[in-house]
Amino acid sequence: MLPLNADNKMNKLTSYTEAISLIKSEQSIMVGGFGNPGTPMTLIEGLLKSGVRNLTIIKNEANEPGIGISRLVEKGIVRKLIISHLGLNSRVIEMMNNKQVEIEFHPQGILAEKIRSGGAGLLGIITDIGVDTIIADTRKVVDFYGQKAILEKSIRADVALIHAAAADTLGNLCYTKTAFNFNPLMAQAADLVIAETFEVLEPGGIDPDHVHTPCVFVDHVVHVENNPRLYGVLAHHVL
Amino acid sequence: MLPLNADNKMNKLTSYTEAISLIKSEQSIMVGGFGNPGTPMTLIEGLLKSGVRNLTIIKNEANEPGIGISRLVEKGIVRKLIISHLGLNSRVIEMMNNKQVEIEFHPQGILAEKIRSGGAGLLGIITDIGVDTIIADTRKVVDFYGQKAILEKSIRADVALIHAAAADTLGNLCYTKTAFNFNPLMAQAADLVIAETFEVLEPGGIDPDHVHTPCVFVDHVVHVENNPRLYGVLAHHVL
Amino acid sequence: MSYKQRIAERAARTVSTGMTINLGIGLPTLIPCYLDQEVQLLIHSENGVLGAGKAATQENAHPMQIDAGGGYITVNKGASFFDSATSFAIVRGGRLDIAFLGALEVSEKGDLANWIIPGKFAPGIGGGMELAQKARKLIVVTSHCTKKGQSKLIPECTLPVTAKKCVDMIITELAVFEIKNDELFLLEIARESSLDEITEKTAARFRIRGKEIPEF
Amino acid sequence: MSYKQRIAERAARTVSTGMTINLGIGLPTLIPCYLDQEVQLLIHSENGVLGAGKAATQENAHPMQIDAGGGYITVNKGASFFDSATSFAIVRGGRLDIAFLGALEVSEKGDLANWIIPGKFAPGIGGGMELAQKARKLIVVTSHCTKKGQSKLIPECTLPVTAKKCVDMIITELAVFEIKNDELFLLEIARESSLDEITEKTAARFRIRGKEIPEF
Repeated sequence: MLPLNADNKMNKLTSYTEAISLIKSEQSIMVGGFGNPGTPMTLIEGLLKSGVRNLTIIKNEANEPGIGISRLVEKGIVRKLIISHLGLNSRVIEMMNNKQVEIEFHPQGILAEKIRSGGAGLLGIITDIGVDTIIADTRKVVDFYGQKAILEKSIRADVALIHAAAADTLGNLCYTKTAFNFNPLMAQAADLVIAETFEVLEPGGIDPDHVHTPCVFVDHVVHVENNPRLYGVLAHHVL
Repeated sequence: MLPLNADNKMNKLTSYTEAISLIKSEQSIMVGGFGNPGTPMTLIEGLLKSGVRNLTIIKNEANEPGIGISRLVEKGIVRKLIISHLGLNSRVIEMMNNKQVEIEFHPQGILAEKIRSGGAGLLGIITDIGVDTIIADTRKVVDFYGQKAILEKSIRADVALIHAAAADTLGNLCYTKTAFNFNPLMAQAADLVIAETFEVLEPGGIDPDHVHTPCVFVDHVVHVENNPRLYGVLAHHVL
Repeated sequence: MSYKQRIAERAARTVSTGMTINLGIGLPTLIPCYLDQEVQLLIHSENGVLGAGKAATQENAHPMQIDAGGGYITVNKGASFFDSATSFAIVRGGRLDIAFLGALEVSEKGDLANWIIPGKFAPGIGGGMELAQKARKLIVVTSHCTKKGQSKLIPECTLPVTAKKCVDMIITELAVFEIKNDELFLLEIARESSLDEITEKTAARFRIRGKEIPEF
Repeated sequence: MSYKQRIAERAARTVSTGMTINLGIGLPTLIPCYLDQEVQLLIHSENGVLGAGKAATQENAHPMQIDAGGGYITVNKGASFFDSATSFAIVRGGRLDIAFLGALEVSEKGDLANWIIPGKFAPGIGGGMELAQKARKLIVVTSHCTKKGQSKLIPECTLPVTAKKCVDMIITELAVFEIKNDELFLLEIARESSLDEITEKTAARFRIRGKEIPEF
């Protein structure tokens, strides 16, 4: 691990403890990941132990029972989930049905675009997805050049927790395999962006053509261990 | 160069002549590039010689006099330019002033987003850029959650001409340096996508993490020569 | 052969070389097992991969490489990984030749309901709404009837729809239907079934073209 | 030292370590020449690069590596390249600590006009509107007066604006101004100039804080 350097504003390598201490109760928090890949498991562990509560979490899904953000929901520290689906998490579905957590569903790609739009400094997007369904009942529906359309508002958050395959000390990130998913979008869409990574490189360690998230979006890089307990293959998903 | 294989639908390597023959008069054509980098110079040469006319060209800028799409405009085969600026092209500015070519200006990042939105299957974007300026006079201005906002419609085109640093025969593309610019956006936003490249690889030749445009968006890959006359350093821009 | 395998085997024959397809969770993921070896295609999974290969085994499963259902996958040469915005740009941009989805109900005009049973079942929307609305061809692969024996093909959906007029083809263990211009046509009958059985078990009105109905 | 160098030298002192800045075409591109060697910063260019370095020479110019003005550039370690959507996500997302732009007119409330003189000069919008509207701090670097000797700082813009109330600071060869809460303040006077000269050549109303006005 590279030395932390508080004097150098260009060095974003931050200790795990310090990074977690920046997250407060009542905040809205975007969490990368689609299933296990790209879910910032170590940062979530930190959040679990930090004592924060009343969180709004924005994520693709709620992971599976006992894993990732499901643990935050199960602990009762999540007030609201803004999410695409809960298909693999019967425990959170039950909590939703019991009104122990508020859920706001969006079509998956629209959730992605709302977040991307927030990160891109746009106010929102215009789409025809869902115009003929019950989701239109709770959306702003307009006529757009003769076509029924939904105006979807951008989403931004106080904090984004990102899992990157590698980072340099300036905060440039790259992702691998199916662990991209929501990470590059969320990394642009929050006021405080904390990225965990297994590998920290010196500036120049990532080919400038292969940077997936330019460093300007990232506030803190946290070097974490590739702990098999958190990041290993889930046996029940192997054929 | 790899062999062209008409029998294999998964092999998108196409001859220069055949690719150019697919472009017709009256079509709308997106052209990648910002200055020289990323401008598909060889495909533009082909267009210049092909006899097509009455084109609508969508590009960041009109290159410089005698270069790239400026040659198409100068030849009089461009009816309309949808563009961000003409700052480096006094010749095209003059043609605009003489009404020899119609120009539609957009803020640069909004032009990028309109194209991206077209490629992403969205109807448009919502932005506050330009709300207090004369451009709002010709836009759809609405109140969006208490804020003055412009509804910008997506742009798609009949054809996109792309310059990629490398491609595989499936049509996966990657870009380099400042030659990304509008290319990855336009590569998603047209019905017919033709990419020229200096380097053609077998499938697997590009690391799946480093593919910038997934092959599903690309119809034809044309292997072109890195001709210094077309792609060399412009002496007048070196300090 | 189970009824699911029967459906998957027939569905596999709708796919040809050069296509890009998306496989919904569940039954659709069986389809690749029945593909002709000669068929070269691209499998898209909405979690951000194009060019997915066979399911991974204990030996080659990579913890960061799954499909949208959570199963570990391999990838073929020429695969690419990307974020969820690009993944759905592929979907909404109309780049999927076929999407295969399951169904709770399909109306005779091609409305699909598969995401919510109000008060009972609401796991969320996921990618289904976009797949249903934007794939060039939407093929529903499903058991012909519910577990209670009720026809899934009905005149009008009673559940909230995923998308209207989106279904192009329906493959069940008994029959293959297509929907053209808001009309349902019976295309093929399973060799184990009969027109009588299909008529009895299908609440939706359907038409037949020509005299002979091919078997599958 | 030319008046442009004088302005660039003063502008360079607004930049400190850790900042991300964007340099408009023309005068702003002179600013890096006057930066303290100790200052570590990121230069963004809207054509898709973060971490631009010095201008390239005949020896190291790469045909695919330019800035938004077309000049060949080098890049520093830790640079990144990206598409135009991401580039303006940086701009509109408020990630630029400072953008430096030229001006045709600046109003005393901070409206900027620099993109069009109707009927005379209309090279298009480019990235200016987004830079003006969304940079955290917008510093105008410009000659104090037009070539015809008219003040560029005026009570109200006469030309179509690029953005309203966007300018935070104005650096000319004669003076440094800031705009706070819709009011223009004279902060510094060039050592070659005087309050009298500035008063004479400035059409906009401005205020002075305290008694002493520092020199630069």
